[in-house]
Amino acid sequence: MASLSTHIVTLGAENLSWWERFWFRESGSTFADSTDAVYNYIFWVSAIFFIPIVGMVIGFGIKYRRSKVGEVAEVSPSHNTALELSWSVTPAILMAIMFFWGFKAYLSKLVAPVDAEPIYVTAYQWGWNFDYADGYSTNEFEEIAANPESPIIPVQVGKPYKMIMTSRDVIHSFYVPAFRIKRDIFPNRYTVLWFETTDRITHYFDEDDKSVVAIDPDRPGYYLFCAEYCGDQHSQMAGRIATLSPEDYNKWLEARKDTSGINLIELGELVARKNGCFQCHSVDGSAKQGPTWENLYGSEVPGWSPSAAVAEGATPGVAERGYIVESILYPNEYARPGFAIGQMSSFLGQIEGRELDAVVFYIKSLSGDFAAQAEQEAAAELEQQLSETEGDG
Amino acid sequence: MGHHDRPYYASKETLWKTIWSWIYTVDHKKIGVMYLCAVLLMFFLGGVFAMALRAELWEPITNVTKQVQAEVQATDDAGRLVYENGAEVLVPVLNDDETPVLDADGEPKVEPKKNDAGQKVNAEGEPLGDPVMTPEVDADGNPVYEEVIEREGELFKGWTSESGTVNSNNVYNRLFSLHGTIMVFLFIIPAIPAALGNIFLPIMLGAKDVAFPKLNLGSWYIYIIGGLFAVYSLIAGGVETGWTFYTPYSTSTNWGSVTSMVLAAFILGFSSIFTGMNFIVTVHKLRVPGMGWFDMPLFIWALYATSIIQVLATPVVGITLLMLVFERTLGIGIFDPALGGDPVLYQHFFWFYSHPAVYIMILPGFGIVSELIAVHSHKRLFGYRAIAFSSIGIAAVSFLIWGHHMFTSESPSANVVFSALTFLVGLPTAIKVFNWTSSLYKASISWTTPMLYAAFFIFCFTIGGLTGPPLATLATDIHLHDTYFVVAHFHYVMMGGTVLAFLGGLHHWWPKFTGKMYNENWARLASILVFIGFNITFFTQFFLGTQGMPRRYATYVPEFELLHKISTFGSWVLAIAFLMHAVVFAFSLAGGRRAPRNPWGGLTLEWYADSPPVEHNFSHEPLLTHGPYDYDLVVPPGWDPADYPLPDPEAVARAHGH
Amino acid sequence: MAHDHDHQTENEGLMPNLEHDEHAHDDHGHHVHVTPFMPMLLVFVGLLCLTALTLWTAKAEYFYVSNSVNLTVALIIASFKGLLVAAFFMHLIYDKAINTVVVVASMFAVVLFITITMIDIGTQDMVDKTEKGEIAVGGSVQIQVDESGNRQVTRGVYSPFWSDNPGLSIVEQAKNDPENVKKYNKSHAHDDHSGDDHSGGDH
Amino acid sequence: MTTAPISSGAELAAKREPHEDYVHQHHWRNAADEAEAAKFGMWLFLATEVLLFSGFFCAYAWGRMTHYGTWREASHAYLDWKIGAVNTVVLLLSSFTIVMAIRELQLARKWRAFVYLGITNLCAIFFLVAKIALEYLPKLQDKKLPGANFWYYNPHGTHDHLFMSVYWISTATHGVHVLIGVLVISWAMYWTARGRYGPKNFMFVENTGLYWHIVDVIWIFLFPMLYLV
Repeated sequence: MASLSTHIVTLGAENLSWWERFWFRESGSTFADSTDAVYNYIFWVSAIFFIPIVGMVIGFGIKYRRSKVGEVAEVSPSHNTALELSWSVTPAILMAIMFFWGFKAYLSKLVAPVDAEPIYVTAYQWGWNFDYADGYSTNEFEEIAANPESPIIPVQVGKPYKMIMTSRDVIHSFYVPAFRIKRDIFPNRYTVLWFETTDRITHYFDEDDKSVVAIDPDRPGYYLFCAEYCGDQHSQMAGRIATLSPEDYNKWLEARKDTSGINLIELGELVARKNGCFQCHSVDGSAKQGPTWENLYGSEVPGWSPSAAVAEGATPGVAERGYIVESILYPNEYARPGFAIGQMSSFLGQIEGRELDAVVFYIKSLSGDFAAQAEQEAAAELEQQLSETEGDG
Repeated sequence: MGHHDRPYYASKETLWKTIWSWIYTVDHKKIGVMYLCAVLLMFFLGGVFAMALRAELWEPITNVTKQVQAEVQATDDAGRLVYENGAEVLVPVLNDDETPVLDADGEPKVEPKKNDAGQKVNAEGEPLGDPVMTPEVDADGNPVYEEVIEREGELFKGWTSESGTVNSNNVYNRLFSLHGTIMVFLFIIPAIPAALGNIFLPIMLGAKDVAFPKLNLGSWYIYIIGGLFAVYSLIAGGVETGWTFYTPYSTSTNWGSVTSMVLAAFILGFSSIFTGMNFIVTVHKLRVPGMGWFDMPLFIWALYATSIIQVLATPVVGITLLMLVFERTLGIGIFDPALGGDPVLYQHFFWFYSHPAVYIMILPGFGIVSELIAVHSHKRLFGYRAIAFSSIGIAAVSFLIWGHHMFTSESPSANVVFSALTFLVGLPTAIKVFNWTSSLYKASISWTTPMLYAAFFIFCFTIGGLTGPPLATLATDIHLHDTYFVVAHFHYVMMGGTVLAFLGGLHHWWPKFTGKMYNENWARLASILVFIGFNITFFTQFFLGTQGMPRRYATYVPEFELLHKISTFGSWVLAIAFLMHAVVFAFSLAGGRRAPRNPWGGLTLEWYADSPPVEHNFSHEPLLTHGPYDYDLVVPPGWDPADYPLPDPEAVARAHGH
Repeated sequence: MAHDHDHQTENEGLMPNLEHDEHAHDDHGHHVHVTPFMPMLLVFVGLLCLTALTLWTAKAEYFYVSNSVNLTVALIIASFKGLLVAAFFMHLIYDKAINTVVVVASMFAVVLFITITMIDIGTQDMVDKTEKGEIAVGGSVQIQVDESGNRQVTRGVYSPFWSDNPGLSIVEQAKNDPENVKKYNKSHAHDDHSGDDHSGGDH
Repeated sequence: MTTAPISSGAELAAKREPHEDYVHQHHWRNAADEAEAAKFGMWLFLATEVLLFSGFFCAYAWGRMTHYGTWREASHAYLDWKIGAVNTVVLLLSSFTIVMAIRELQLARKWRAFVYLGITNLCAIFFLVAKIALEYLPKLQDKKLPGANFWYYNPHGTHDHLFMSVYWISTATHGVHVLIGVLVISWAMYWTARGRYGPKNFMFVENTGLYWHIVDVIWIFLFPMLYLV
């Protein structure tokens, strides 16, 4: 019964009695407690109404049970204006309180503080992309709810964050149960949501591994779910929000910021993972929704001809740089035999510059015939880059 | 004719003539019975899907991306495995010395057979995969875009993946979508009005038939056509959009048969509209002479309020679904952000109907419970007018509050308006519950199956109603929206409310329209099991929801496993209880005791008709001499006045303030 | 009964006496209100005049105030026309009040549906306002076809509510936005018609 | 057959027509109830028609609100208000004539009613022919189609494909209603000629008229919205 104990752990979290956490999981954000307070008010009001109603049904049911066939009921009033008014007005007043209290708590969820740090969220089928204000992205991953590519979103503890969210394909919804927040994410539109975590630090930055690690493996951060049904792998669109101390957070930022020193092939793998490419593409030849990347580079792509956007230097019918770039930026221009158009959404404006090169190099390195060449070129690029940096310095 | 002495369903001289008499009937009772059969069939189908999806949720799938191989269908000549779709042939991997390579379990390792070019091939050596999809080009050689690639028409497409393997996500998504679509459009909306309402509304009004009998038959055929569309899309791959068909997912998904299912819902809407029109005109024009508005039974009031919603709200969902079909076939783009459209607009369109539709589902249930409590406790209902007006009030308010389904997607300003308005609907609902409860005071309660169901209804519906405020309150709904809390809430209302009321009403009127009694003890046992199973299944889901389990999830994080297991266990109890009900009814039909005219001692007009009624309901037009709930003034028809001592008339007059 | 009316076959050009002449009686004595001729003709003429008024207010240049004002005027005239048709042609003023109740209820539902939906659509950006110049990448596609039939796919949509110049058309805003000029020019490199041609023209 | 009304009682007795023997259906207490109920039911149906079209009006309002820069331009560029105006007048005329047809039935002059119904039907057919020949076919040729299929060069608009969507679906749905109207009026003409309808039984024609008026009213709104402003 591991699940039972896990459940009880969740119920009894955060210095509160089990009863106070009976309904909700631990509160991870500053406005979780005000939400819970409204809920508890509604709960007790409901209980005060529910118990007499059920009690009356049971009590009358026993007391006025018909003992003999045909027996008629005693005479009682058929209406009572005072009674009827009182049970109309009382709930009305109680519900007015519910509305105003809930509205007040909602307002605090609505308007982000001015100093909130923006994180740009792009949701897609079926994953998340988190771009921090300085232009670099999270690329921490762990397996949650059957998805090995679930992202970890490191945030600084006790600092307000504003999520500016959009979607690449269908409607998704950003939902962190511990924060009591949720907002739908639409294609073609931005929606905004903000939160500030409580002072609990869940992760630390591991200097050696250059990654964030959970302090307590049993309670690693706060779940992020997609709450709006978005298709096949909806339930695998999970993630975790990890809170770090300011020092660790800055160290993590530093480590993430600098991709210039990374070999193109490694960077390509990072970019691919960050953008959720492995949801649909394998690198070991196995079949997924999209073509495998193993031995893709240099293979024949019957019927493909370069579109105007990538016409320069692209060879028709062979999966070289032009083909890969077009597939990333304009995926619906052409579909390989056996794969349907419309499965992939465009990464135009999402992957560009060195990152785009990096993905091409990474795919190239997965092809046996070209691997050595790719590694050679990537190493040369890195060397040149380093020498330029030294030259500047 | 013989319609003055023979039951309405009496068989004709030949079997063919009997069948013909049902196909061409304009008798509201026969149409109601045909509706009842169709609706119960759909309830069974939706229930099967519900059981399957609860079973899928028994435990989280640890790695759904690793797909499970489907069962082996056959082996080919050489003893090698061939899969169902004839697609893939597995050949043993051989060492250099031609011996099979063994895997970790000691079994020969196999791999797909490939041709020289490295493509996987089938048994005939032909390369695998779909036909090559060359993009269609126009005259200038530019690719032609198609918004939606329809893959309809292939049987059971999408339940398995391309390579013939079972995909848990796909299966689960189809299960919950089909469960929702069938239960909402094919079961719960027509269940009470079109089946029980059709049989009893004219009789309770003392009329010979509904206002437009041919339209009534037409609406049944429209229902059947819509049902056939739904069954077609079920066979042709099902839907995986949820019953709400939210865009842009529903416009972009190319699996399953979304278009035909949407058309099914569109067609079913007309059936609902015609029933509603018929009932409104019948109530206005065909009440027996002497029956004023406040002499109508409360079931009629509830059906009248329901019909208003059906007439005023259903056309909007009709046009919404039609536009969705256009969206998928023509790509009109109004709901599709890829073309500059607005998916939130779709949500407004959809919920403008679908929120009032919630009251189409529950209001008739209120009506039935009012009848059950009055008849089975031989008691004048407390606050008749309050109950009647609250039905109309709920119908009116239902048009103002659809936005609370969109608290996470619409604008915050609209949120505030809708949140405030949503609380309005709590008032008439609360008034009803208080009135029912007070009616039991000093009653003479007979704990028959219908009365048990009325009590269970009050219990479950009160829970369902009281979990409404957390969903109407902005701060809490932001957390609870689209979680299992919502699932539990609307099942407590829809199932704990409507379905329990429907079952109560079915038992209540079963002797009247079949002419047979059922076994009271077994039915009571089954109803208690329904109650227990229902609460086990759905009360756990409140906890799941507040803990943050989103709905429509094929798998989940391990913390939720225990609660899901309890919930699934409850669904088994529920299934057993429903089967028990079916058996009790079957035994009743086969060899039930002949029903008396008035087994419960009711005072409404249907208890003055024969059991079962004759073709035109009454041999002579009934004469209305008393109100529907005057149990303290009138001896119910067929009851011995010696066993039914009426109270002192002066006490009655005092109590009612005359 | 038909022969009750034999005496007035031809000369009914003037407003008839409703009480006596224009009520047919059936066997059970229930009244059938015979539709009068002259009021209906007047209503028809009135409808034609109102149609002319609509055209005049919509098309005369000196009457142009703004898009929304002119639409409102046109809709008010249309409502008045609809009212005339419903009241006279559709016999609402002669019939039982319940039919009018049905009409009013349906109108109420329509107004409710459209206004509340528009309240939401119109206030979507009041809190979720993002900085100008941010264009959602990917999700939105706009299609334009140039003269040679080539299809241009532009991504990103501007809401007029996010803009400083809500009067401009959406593409004008996109084109004038410095953030977007580079991208737009690139995608319209061979398109000579990306200018400010506002006239539209009849195909 | 002559279109002159039957004017003498003797002639009438000789040619007793079906409507004179009309008996209400068995479940009604009298014909008045039946007629009132039929009309009431028809009004309820018309309410559903209004709400059906409200979806298009709402979509129009949405487009007008969010894309109003291009909305008006697209209307002026693609639609010819003159055709719309002529069709409006034609529909108004047909509404008037069907009212007159009912009047003639109430006065038991079936051939006058027949002629009025015929004029109504001709107007309806004219409306459809004008719509298809002068509007739909040229637009089909120019690829001014709804939404994704819109393939027409327009130098300044990007959301006129949405305007065309609203135009096509609303006018096409309206056109289907006109077509249904033609069929129903033809049915009414046939049975008028056969003498089914008269002062005791004109409910079918009256309900046809109500239906036809609501089609007219919807066009009264669609015309300025789509063609004018």
